[in-house]
Amino acid sequence: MVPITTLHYLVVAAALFVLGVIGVLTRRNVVIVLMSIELILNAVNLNLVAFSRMWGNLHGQLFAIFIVVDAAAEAAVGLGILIAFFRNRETINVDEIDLLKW
Amino acid sequence: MFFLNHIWLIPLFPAFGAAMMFFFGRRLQKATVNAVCVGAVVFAFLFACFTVVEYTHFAHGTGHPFEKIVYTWLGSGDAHLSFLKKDGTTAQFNADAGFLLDPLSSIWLLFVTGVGMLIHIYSVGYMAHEGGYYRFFGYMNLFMFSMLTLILANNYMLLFVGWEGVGLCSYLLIGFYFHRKSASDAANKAFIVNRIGDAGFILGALTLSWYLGSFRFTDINTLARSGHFAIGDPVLTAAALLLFVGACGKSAQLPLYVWLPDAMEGPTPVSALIHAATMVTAGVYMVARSNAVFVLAPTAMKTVAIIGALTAVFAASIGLVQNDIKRVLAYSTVSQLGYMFLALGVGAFAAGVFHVFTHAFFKALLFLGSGSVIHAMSGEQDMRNMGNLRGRIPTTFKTMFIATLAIAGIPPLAGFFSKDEILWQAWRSADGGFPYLWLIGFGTALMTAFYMARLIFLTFYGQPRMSHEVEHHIHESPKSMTGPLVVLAICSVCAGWLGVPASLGGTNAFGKFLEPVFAREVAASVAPAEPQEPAGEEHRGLEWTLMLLSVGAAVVGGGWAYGHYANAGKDYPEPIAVKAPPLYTVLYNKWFVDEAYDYAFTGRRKIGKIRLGAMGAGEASSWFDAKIIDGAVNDVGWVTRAVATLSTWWDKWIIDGVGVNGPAILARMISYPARLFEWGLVQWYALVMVAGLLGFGVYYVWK
Amino acid sequence: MQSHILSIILFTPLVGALVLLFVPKENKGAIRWIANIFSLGGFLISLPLVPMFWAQRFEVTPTHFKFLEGTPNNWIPSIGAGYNLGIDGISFLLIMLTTLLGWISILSSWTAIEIRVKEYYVWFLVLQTGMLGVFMALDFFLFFVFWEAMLVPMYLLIGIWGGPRKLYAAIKFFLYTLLGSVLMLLGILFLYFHHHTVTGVFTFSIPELYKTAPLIPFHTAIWLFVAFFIGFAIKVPMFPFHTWLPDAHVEAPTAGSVILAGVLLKMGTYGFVRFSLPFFPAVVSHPRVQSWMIGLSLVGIIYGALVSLMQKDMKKLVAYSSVSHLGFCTLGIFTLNSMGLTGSVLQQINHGISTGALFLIVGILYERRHTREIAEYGGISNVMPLYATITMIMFLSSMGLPLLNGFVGEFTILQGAFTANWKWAAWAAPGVVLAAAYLLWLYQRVFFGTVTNPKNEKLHDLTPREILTFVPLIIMALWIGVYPKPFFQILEQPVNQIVQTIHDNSNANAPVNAQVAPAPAPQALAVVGPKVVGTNVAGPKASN
Amino acid sequence: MLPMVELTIFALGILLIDLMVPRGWKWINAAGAFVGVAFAALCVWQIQSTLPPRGLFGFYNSLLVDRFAIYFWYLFLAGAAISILMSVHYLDVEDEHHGEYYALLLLSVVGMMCMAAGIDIVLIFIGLELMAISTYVLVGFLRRDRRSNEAALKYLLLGAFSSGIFAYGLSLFYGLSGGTNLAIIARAVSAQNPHNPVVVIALLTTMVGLLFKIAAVPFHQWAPDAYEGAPTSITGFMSVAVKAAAWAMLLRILVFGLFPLRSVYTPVIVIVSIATMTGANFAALTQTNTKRLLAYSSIAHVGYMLLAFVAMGTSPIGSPGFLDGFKGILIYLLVYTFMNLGAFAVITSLRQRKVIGDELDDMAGLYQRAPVEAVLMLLFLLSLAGIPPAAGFLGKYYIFLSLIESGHYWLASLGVFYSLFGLYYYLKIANSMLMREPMETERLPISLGMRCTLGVTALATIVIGVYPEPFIRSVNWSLGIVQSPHVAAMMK
Amino acid sequence: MNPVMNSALNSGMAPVATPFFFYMLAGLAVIGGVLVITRRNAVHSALALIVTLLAVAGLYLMLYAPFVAGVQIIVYAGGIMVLFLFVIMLVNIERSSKERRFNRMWPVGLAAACALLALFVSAFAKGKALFPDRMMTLPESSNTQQIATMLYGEAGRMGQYTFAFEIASLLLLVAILGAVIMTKKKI
Repeated sequence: MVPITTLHYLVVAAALFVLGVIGVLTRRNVVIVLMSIELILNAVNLNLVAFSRMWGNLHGQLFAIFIVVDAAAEAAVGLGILIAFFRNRETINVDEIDLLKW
Repeated sequence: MFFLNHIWLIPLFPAFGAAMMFFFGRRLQKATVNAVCVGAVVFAFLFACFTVVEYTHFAHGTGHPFEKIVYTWLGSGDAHLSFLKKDGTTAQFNADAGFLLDPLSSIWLLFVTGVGMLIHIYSVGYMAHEGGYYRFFGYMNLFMFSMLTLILANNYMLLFVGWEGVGLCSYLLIGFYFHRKSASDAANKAFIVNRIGDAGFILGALTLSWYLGSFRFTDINTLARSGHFAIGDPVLTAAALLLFVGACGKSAQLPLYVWLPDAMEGPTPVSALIHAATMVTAGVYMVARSNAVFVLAPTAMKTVAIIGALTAVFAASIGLVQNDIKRVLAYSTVSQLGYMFLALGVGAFAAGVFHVFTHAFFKALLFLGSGSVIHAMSGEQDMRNMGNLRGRIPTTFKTMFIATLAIAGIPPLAGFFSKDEILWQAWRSADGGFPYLWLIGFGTALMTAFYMARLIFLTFYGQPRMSHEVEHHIHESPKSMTGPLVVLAICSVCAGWLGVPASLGGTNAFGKFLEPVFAREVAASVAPAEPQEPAGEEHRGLEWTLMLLSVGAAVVGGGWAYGHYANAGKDYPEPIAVKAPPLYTVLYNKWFVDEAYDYAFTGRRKIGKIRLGAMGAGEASSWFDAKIIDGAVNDVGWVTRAVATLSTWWDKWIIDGVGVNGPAILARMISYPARLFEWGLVQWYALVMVAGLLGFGVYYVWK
Repeated sequence: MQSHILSIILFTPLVGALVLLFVPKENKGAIRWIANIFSLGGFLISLPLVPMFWAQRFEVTPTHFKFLEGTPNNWIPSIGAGYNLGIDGISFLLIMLTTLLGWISILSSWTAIEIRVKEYYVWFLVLQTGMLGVFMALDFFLFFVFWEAMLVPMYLLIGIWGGPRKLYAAIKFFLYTLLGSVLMLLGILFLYFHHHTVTGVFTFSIPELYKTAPLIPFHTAIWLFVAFFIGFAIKVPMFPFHTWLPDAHVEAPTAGSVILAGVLLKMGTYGFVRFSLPFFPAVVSHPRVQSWMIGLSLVGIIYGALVSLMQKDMKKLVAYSSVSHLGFCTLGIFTLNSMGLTGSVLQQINHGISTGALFLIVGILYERRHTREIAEYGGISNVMPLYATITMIMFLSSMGLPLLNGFVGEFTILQGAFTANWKWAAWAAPGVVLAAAYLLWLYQRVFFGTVTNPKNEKLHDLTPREILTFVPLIIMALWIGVYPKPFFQILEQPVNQIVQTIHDNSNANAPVNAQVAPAPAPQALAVVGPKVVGTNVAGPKASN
Repeated sequence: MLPMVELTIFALGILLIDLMVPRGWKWINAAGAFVGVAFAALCVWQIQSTLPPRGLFGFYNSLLVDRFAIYFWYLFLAGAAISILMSVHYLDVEDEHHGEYYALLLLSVVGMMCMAAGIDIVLIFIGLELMAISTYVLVGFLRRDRRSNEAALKYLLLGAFSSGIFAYGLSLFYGLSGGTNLAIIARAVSAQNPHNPVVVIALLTTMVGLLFKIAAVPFHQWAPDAYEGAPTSITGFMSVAVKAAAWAMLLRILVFGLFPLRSVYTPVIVIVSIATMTGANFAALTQTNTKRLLAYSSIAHVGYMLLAFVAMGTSPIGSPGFLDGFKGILIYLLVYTFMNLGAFAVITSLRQRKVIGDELDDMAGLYQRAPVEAVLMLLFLLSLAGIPPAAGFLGKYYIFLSLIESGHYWLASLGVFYSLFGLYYYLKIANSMLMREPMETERLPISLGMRCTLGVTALATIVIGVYPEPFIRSVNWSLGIVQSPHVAAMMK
Repeated sequence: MNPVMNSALNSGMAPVATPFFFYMLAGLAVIGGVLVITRRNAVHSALALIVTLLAVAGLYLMLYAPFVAGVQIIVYAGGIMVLFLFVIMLVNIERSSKERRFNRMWPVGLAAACALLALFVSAFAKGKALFPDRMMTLPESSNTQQIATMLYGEAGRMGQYTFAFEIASLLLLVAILGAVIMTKKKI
């Protein structure tokens, strides 16, 4: 069996990343879109930790921790905004967010 | 030398009068207006007389010109502003306010101021009851100023000042009765046609300066006579032809004569002064002045002669059938001017000038006389409504009769000498078909006699054809009007005696006086072929024959007219109309030239829906401007409007846009898609981002 | 020698505008008085310049500019821009024209402007400063600032106080002219950078750039020329770029039209004379370039005249006549000889005087009747004789009657054109005829005949104020017509200087079509520059 | 002491004090925030006066307070201060006057400062997120307004998405260099073939984040929506300070960190800038909502600045093209801060009256109702269009100059062409204000804060335009870092 | 420090079933991800996301990042996902579960994303020389301590990420503020 190298992790991360992108691009439910963004951030983290292993230093892990913090903050604010939006519009479908255009 | 040194005052006298009228005229009494304006011209006349006398002393008979430069008019006055001549050297750009007196200008000076003075005096009576009295005299004085500038100028540019100035005054005076549409039309026509000539003149003068390096007559003459230039030099020929275009405009030659008959819309003294005696001879003056150039250009000379002869016969033919008394005289003037150019063209400059001189008197007399008639007839100008006036206005009748004899060429009146001199010279200078020109001149003489006699008979003989009311008012004109008539009549009789040709035992003093101006050129072009004086003996017989022929023609013409018109009652028949109705129609309608011009050049009339000429071009250009240049994108809008009907959505955006301007529409057409790109869906935004990333990535990674 | 007269002239109107800001809006009388005092003051202050300039009209200075003020790079040293003023004969005349027309325009607006009076005068005075600055600036940056700053007030004048289609006209005016000026900006920046590559110095000083700009290789210089050309041609406006002009004129208030025609259009021709010729001597003297320029000018002459012949709106007619007249100006410029250039500058002044007056004339009728349709009038001579007289004089001046100003310029241009190539003069000549045609026809339709429209019966003749607006114009028209020598003398030095530059840089052994003044020897530059084949300067042989 | 600390203290202070401040006295919050900004500025000034030429490093080189950073700090503080002034009355009008608003504003400035001063990608990223999240909340601050909600949601979704991509790119750079410091990354990258696919992917994903934040086409689409929906004062703040911060980050990363890759990213920037100018200008042409119009206009301005960036990327370091391009961007941001905030201030001041909305038609005849605002708006619009002597010209000047110096004549012509478009739509606003007849004629009052805002912005716009020398000097001063050996080494 | 583990690594002996665990965890993560974006019910998606998060945490462990793995499980799976679930409960779940899952342009989005994946993978494939096969040894037992050192510094010195850490605290403050402002009806 091929030894597991950094590249393997990169591919997994890329897959997660793309799954996140697909979610962002196609799902109608805002909550799931936000979850997809979490997927993207996880891909980033996976990258970082893999590289951290590759380089033998901890910068990547540190960065990953910061990204987790960011993910938490984004999720909190995003869900808060979503709730405010939901109160006004009674919907959480992305394609119904179309007041502002042109 | 006082007068010569202050020669520039001559034009300034009338200029002063004009300025006075311009600033204060409205508040002045008529008497004051008379005093200022007539006084100015009288002063000018007296001053001119003294000047000419002084000049004769100055020149000692050598004809050496006197030149007085007052200041540099165009140009910076030093050698720095210069232009490149044709030969690559540079010449100073300079046109002075300078004055030149030589025999040629002396003659013009005298008769212009003289006739002008008489006509001013005449106008006092004629215009007494008209509105705009001061305006009239202001214009007249302005005219005198321009005319005097024209003839006293020492260079082409200052001459052009007078040249345009007389054109302007002519315009103003023709349009004096501006509330009449016909008058303002005629005024415009006069100015614009003159302008065409002026353009030619300017180009001619520029050619000369480009070639010879100066605008001054003396410089140009000296250079032209220096022998550096071959006869038939193409540039000089071009220059001469261009100058002649200018002369055609000013002196009403084919094809630019059309303005002169219409110019009769002006008050009669104006017709007399401007459109008979002085302004229209400016072209003759200018060509005579440029004789040094013209003799080096035989082609141009030939053109001048042919145009002159054609004009003479053409205008005379129209004059045969006209009914408006002034119009007959107008065509007569055109015809006589043709004679003058014929003379110039065959190299007989002196003869041409002589005819100008005599013509000034009798034609002015005729116009003034007709003015007197019109005055008597309460403004009626149609000869069909006149008749049997000879007893009612005797002075007018007598003087006009004399003038008619003079113009018809009955010896020993003025016209006989000058006209026969021209005809003789035309015959004699047998340079390639000039006898034909004589023939034309001869025919013209016949016609002249006929239409002039017709005029006299219709007006003064026959039965009265006017209404009773008019008849009741007929009266002889006041002294201020008849006085000048008498003076002019005397001149018309006597003026010719100044130039009695050698063949009749005269000395041709007139010709001699002018000799210094022309002699050498005549020697250069015509004389070598035919020595002048020795030839006299051989040709005397022939000359006599020709004289007799032309006198005979005059008599025949007059007699023919007598036969038809002497007893004309109401509904008298027109002989030509009876014998050749189509010809009559053509002549009566002036060969349809005006109509042709309207169709072809001015565009005032349309052919069907198409408009040609200047206005046609103007319309086309405006259309082009509005539609093509400005509306290139408006058209895009137009197309989209057609598409717009297809869908209401499209409609909403585009109709909105069509109303607005051109470029905006195109911009809008791109703008809406650009905005539609932003259609509010957040995932679409994300997709575009991903697409952007993909695009660049694909380019770099997979290229 | 540092004298501050130029700055004083330049900022007097601006001070007036600032003073006006503190006058309450409702007090229209005071506003009008103050504005008029400042505009008249601006004119009077500029008068001492006349004797001062006259005294040194032949004086040779190192830069060929006089009354220098400020030094290069003293304003924004970091980019090499300076508050640097100076004039030569050409700008001197245009400055005098500007101050005069500025005063007249403001005077003429006394009763014409009823709404938003304060703003109107403020903008007008600002405009005045902008225009003066353009003519005075010896620094490209400063020049450009004034050049653009001038657009804004004009845009507002058209847009606020204009006619029914004012919005359209204002935007069109602004966009069109801005298109030109931004392209010019690129050209300026290139020159600036080029100067740096040659000398290692960043400066916008125009006299400095004069030294290096001719060194630009031909194939580059031609593009620069095009950039400048578009800028100036729009401003002039030359033939295909002219369509903004009729709209702007028709919609602008009278005074706006006067200043637009009188001064703003001169910016373009001034730009050609001041920049295009000395910067790109090799390009302009290239036969093909030259014949294109001349061709456009000639088309403009004839075309403008033909179009104005058919106009039904008086103002539009006058506007198109400007196209024709300015065709003469550009024709003179691109003859590239001293006659043509002199004539062109003179004609610019003349056009300012006579066309300015024509717009005033149209404005006076408009103010009384609120229409400019020619068909609405007729027989005005009967009711307004004085007005008719003045109109006639200005029409004659405009159509180039000798002893009035128009002739002197037109004739000098024709002479220049003729000596360069006779065909050019021949093509230009019909313009003279057509000018008579459209003006006289207009005159006939408006003034002659009887009063047919009852609305015209009660029109009152000119008021003393209106007469006052015409007096200086008529005096100037007569002066230039009768005694133009001083003008020729003033123009002699700068014009010969430009011709000399072109001569020196046009790589021509062929004769240059003007003899050049012996006195002002230009900087002998080591001309590496234009390797152009056959840059024969517009001899008679230059193809048309 | 670092200005971030000051700002944080004041932000927290406001949060506390807000609890005690009764309704109607909320302006005290604003005053507090303003004082905080002032203190921070004082602090920056102190740092500046003792700053060594090569800057101050801190926290293991993760923070670099150099002249570049200081320049931007001032810019952020100015933007924030003006926005605070603008907000006081506006929030009362919208009935959403809370202390949190000012706290968030100050905290977002903290984030911006980290973006400008960080040379560690972690710090930059966290700063970016701090700024971004504060801004999301501020955009949605009008919680009862559907447009505000929607704008916030869209901005958040796209912002989070883009920062995900951005982080992905940063992670790859970490992978390439083994460090998070830009100096290390620069060293590692310069050893690589710049066209290596992984490097390219890393670069492109990073650039997506950067270009998203500066709102360049095709990553711009959040901007019009967010700008339109956000409270007007925040729109101004976003279009100015947030954008400046994004630019600071972009310059930090692309110039100080990834300059070895310029052969790769410059073509991208060329395309992006053309697309940006085209898309934004065309879209703005027919826009009738003034806020949205100004949003497009600010996108278009990004396009112009990117042109200067192209000039930088294609000329050698230290050459006139490089320096003038750099100066162009910096000075553009400076003048843009004032003129754009001024324009938004005018719109804000109208909203305050509850009589005028932000549609173009609402502006009709504004001159009759509020002459000062109308004339100042004209000034700002002309400045935006780049007409001298207004300040905007200076920015355009440097951009076109740098393009010419680096030989991009066609790009320069294109920029010139599009600046005409800009003029057209700016004039639409001006026309409607100055030349149309108003629906109502009632005069509009103006609040004190707004007066100050308008006064400051207008004065700055004019002064920078008429006498730009000191400002150019300050930019030159801040560019002094380019000569510093450390930076030169980074940009090799 | 765990000497056994350490020595095992030092001796170059890789954990026994590394590939197996890797593929299993990776597969779990990917399958979880797919489920996240395909489930109609948001709750199911959230659960799938938790699976993914846990799988990724496993991968972290394999990469000698126990602290990050811990954070992943505690903060992410434990904290953030709970937040998500709460919100899902809060907003109208019944309605959204009956509607279309994907928007109208999902094929385009899918295609773009797949292209992106292809792009990434091919880029990595082409540029894999940049990523050496070496896997540096990381001291697992001191991991947390080292991270702490980098975050907080030691012996009076600031750590490299101290400043970022402080800023991150502000970030969380802002997040709290934002969430409060947005969700609280009256502040």
